[in-house]
Amino acid sequence: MELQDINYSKNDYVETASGNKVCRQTVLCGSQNIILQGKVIVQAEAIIRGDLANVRTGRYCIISKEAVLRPPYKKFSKGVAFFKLSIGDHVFIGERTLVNATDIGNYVHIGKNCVIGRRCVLRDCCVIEDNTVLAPETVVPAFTRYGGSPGAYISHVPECQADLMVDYTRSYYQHFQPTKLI
Amino acid sequence: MSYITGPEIVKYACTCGLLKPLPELYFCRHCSQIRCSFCLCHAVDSFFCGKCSENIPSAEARHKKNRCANCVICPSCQQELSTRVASKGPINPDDAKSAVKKSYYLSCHFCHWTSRDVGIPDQPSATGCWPERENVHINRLQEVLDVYQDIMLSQQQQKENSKKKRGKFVSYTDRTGVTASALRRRIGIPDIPHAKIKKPKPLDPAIAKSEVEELPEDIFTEPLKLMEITTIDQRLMQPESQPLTVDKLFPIHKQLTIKRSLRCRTCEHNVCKPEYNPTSVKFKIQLFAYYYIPEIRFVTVEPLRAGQTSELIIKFTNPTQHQTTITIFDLDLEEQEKYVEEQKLFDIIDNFEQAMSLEEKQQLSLPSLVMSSGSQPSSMYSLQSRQPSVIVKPRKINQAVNCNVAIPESTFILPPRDDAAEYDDSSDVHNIEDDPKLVKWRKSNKAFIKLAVTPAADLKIDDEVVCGFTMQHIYTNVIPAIVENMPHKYDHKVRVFFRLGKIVGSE
Amino acid sequence: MSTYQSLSSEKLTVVLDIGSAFTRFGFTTDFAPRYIIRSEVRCKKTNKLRKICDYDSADDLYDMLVELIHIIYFKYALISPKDRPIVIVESLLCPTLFRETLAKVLFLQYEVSSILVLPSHLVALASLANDTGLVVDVGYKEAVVIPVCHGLPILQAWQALPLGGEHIHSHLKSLLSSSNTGIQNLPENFLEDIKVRCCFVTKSSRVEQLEGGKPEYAPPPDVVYPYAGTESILVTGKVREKTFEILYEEDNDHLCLSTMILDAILKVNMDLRQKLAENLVLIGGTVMTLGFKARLKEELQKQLNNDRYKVLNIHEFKFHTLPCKENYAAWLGGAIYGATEFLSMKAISKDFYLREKHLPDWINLKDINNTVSRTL
Amino acid sequence: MQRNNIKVIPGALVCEESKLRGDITIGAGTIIHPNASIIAEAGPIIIGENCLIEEQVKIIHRLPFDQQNKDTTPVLIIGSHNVFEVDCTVEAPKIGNHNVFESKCFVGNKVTVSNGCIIGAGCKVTEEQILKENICIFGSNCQMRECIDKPAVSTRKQLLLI
Repeated sequence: MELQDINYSKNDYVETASGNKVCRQTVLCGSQNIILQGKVIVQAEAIIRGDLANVRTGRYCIISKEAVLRPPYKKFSKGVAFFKLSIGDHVFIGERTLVNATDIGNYVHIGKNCVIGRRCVLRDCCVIEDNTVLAPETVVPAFTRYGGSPGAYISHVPECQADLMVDYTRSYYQHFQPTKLI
Repeated sequence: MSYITGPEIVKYACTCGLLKPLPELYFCRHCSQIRCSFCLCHAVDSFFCGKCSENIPSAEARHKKNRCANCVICPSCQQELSTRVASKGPINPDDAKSAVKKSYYLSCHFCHWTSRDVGIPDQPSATGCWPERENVHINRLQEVLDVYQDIMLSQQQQKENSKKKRGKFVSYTDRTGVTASALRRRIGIPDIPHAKIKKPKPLDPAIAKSEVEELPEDIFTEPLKLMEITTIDQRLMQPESQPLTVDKLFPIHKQLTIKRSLRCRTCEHNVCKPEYNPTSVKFKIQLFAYYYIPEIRFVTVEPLRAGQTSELIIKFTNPTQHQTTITIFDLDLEEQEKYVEEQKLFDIIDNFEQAMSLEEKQQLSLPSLVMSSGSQPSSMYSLQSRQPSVIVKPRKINQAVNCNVAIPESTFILPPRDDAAEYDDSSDVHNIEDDPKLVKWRKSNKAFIKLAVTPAADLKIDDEVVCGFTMQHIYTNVIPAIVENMPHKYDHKVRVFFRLGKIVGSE
Repeated sequence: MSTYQSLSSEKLTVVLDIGSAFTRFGFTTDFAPRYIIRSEVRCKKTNKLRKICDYDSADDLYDMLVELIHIIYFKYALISPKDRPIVIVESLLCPTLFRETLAKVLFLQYEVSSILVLPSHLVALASLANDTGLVVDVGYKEAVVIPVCHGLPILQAWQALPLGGEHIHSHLKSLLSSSNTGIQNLPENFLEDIKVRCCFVTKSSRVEQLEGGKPEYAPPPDVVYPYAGTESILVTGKVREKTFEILYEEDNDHLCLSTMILDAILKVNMDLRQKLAENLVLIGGTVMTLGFKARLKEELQKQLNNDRYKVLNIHEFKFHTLPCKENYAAWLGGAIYGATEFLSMKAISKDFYLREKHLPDWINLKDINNTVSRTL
Repeated sequence: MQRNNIKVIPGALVCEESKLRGDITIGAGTIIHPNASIIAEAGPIIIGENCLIEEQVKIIHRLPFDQQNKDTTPVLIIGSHNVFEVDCTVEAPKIGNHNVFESKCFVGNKVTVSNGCIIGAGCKVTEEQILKENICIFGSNCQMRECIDKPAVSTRKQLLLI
């Protein structure tokens, strides 16, 4: 299905020189540690915790409403350490999804209301269905679709997933336009 | 993104008659036909562990029973287990020399099961040789298997011998005075025929007992601790032991996954071959329909009313590097049925003969198992080169259409895909003269097309409306171009179906 | 693929036992299946799991089997099925439609080189190294009794009743609905889990107490079974005890599990009766229930006093203890047979199938004539 | 309209962006992350020491319908060393020590949580019950098991890092 235009109020969003569109109603802690590579959309009420560790996204990422990007921690006998969270290019993160992963590859689609557990690794071209709960430290291989609680393999993902995601995130960005004032 | 999440509105008909969304289809360049996972031949390409992403050679994979040597999963919830450090520091604090000893145990982050729960001692190394349970009956079963193998072998040889005796009345050994075994010894072949027929050693059959396992008395009085009893899924994860209580659950090695390659059954060419590296998402061969067939996307449709015409807007995208012309035809399911009927004439028999003739060309001999007295060693068939494939019979398209599409009279052109255009915001002018009744708007290799659809008059509210048409596009085959320096152009037809939604009301 | 690899993989022959509820899969020379998975596939249209045995038509079954075999080969077995033999363990009472469709799927869709079809009741004896026994298979859809004498199944003595997991589940559902509400929508998986974890086969003496409403009857403790965190199901002690009683409640024809076994014995030659009674082999998932064997023995002894079975002149029943779990006993037999030269001797090759276009079957006269002429 | 009466014991860390309503006492060493909301509707909430309350957490003190209109105002006492992970909703009337409420779990107002329990990610527990010690709930069907391995006690130092 062809995407329809998604309009936003111009006052609510900040557009950076590299084309990132970030909503003002977001919580970006430690913004010096957050790198958005360009053409990234961060929607309302998303939370990115850069104060805990570095958060890096690739180009053409979409972080939907109320999503939480939180670098994962690990408990050691002497204390707690945080790991940086890196996300590849052309990644979609659905509404109200919590991402605690260490590494998300390119062309990944994460549905709504998911929990991506601590230190998960999502390889390129994988799909996480809506309402999935991935147990901490899960590795999702390339070209697999995971779903359920605990997240488990559901099916194979078509081999042209990379092209589909490139097309989707690009057209999402193109259709994400400020409301035109008449 | 309906391909990944939403309902599939647009479906293409594969050559075999199944309807699938475009990304799930393949396009064989050699046959110029659409294929799908159903009518392609799958093959295992390489093995890897999904957790540690390590490639495992096939021999090792078989040896390890298709499981990863290092990664283990939780017997309680089947999630991956992680190793945890249990203790640090010298075991004997007085002895300063004793090295810092770490020990490890397994723990599940999801259900919080640990290897300590079932009393597995902590291991000194992180990769841990976690104890595995042995099948208690293994010795007996091995004996049984050996005896069965001997019996079958001797039966087979007896059968062969009896055949030989009957077949050859005159033995040349009579004339030469040498026995066959002596002759064999002389030319250096071990003395098989006689030595191999050995009497299978007798095996004591199992003895049945009249005593049976009684129901434990305390089941009637003791309250049941539900949390200590395993679920059926937990039991079946360990088919050998099938533990009844949770304290007997043992960690399980993780099952490997594969990369698969796909091969066209008609021309035996690969249509999809992945790269070896488990984390790579690239392909050596990638003949996906998404790269060859124009993509059609549903944009909008006016509210559908039974018997009334609505405007349907769809978007065509040309994925190829060549200009193409799109013509829309009637769906004509009868033609497809006819095609299926024709194919049925070549029923399996013909199919088989066809296969046989192919085989003769390749000068192969079929390892026939039943027919050839079964004397061939079983290793023969895997050493043979590939047998020609049996082609999957096409079937009728199982999709009723209840909506008429007005077939436009004119055709339209889709310019080639231009990757640079993605970065170029200036509007491109192609100077294409379009029929304004057909083409609503176009940009680079995309065109928005208007069609008039009329749902059947007898549809009721909430009935699903399905329409379809045949799309013809010019497919430019570049393979022969290398030889003849001229790309071949074909008219390729594909049937496309749309689930437009539900009837909202009549009149 | 290098020569070494192809040599090492040559011995891998898949052994498959597709049951109504569970499919057992593994390789020959293994002594346990690699996996026991549910015989279910995800329906493409509704995205829900469907049982293989609930097929509507041959085409529907074909598609479902294609899916199931694909999962088995490419998710679990991890080998290409093409040009490899396969061993299928199936019931002698397997519907022709099912076995023909399975053969079609394997030969045409997956291009296996040959199929060895083994009757489950016969091969179940393999792990015992015994050639005579009364094989009782209590599965999901039905219970089937077939006596096997000197390696030959006595087909005229077969007995089958629709007593299996499915009926126990529906019985459990009706029992539960008396003390709980909303049970009707309970998915079968939960019923199965309640059955497996809470219920057992009780003693016949207790059944008499229960039925007669005797005061000395004290029900076993109740179980509160939590269901999806939002509700809980009360499984009363009576329900825990009574769930499996459906196996021994005689139906309108006075048939139940115990009479089936005795009827089967009754139908064989007099000389064999004693031997069969002393060689009872129980297979199938349902027989693994706690107390099943003990109760069956009690019931059989009880039925012997029945006039109908007095002629049998049997006084004792003996049960075999399998060197494996009962739910994969038939599979194990298939794995043992498949590991021998029997595979190359008796398997049906692709050529043969493409020529004859069907699998030989014992009910088909043409096949019987063929085999007779071939063996002669 | 209730007045907010928030008491933060020194040593606790409360993020400005959090939403606190009603009579709330926050113990030493407790950390409340942005966008968490704690709503003391039916009575005061007392949070113990060294608790961790992450983003989007909702701790609501609300009585079941059948227990309303009572004269006494019940107090929701949350013990020490509890972890409330991102986007969990907890309405339990009583919470002990060392519990973990994983992301997106829901604990209804009829569930009493004792000590050392783990409510798994995405689990919805509403059935009236008292969770025994060291119970772990996980998976889509809220399977339960008893944990033998107790969750490690997070020290204050560790928590500060979080």
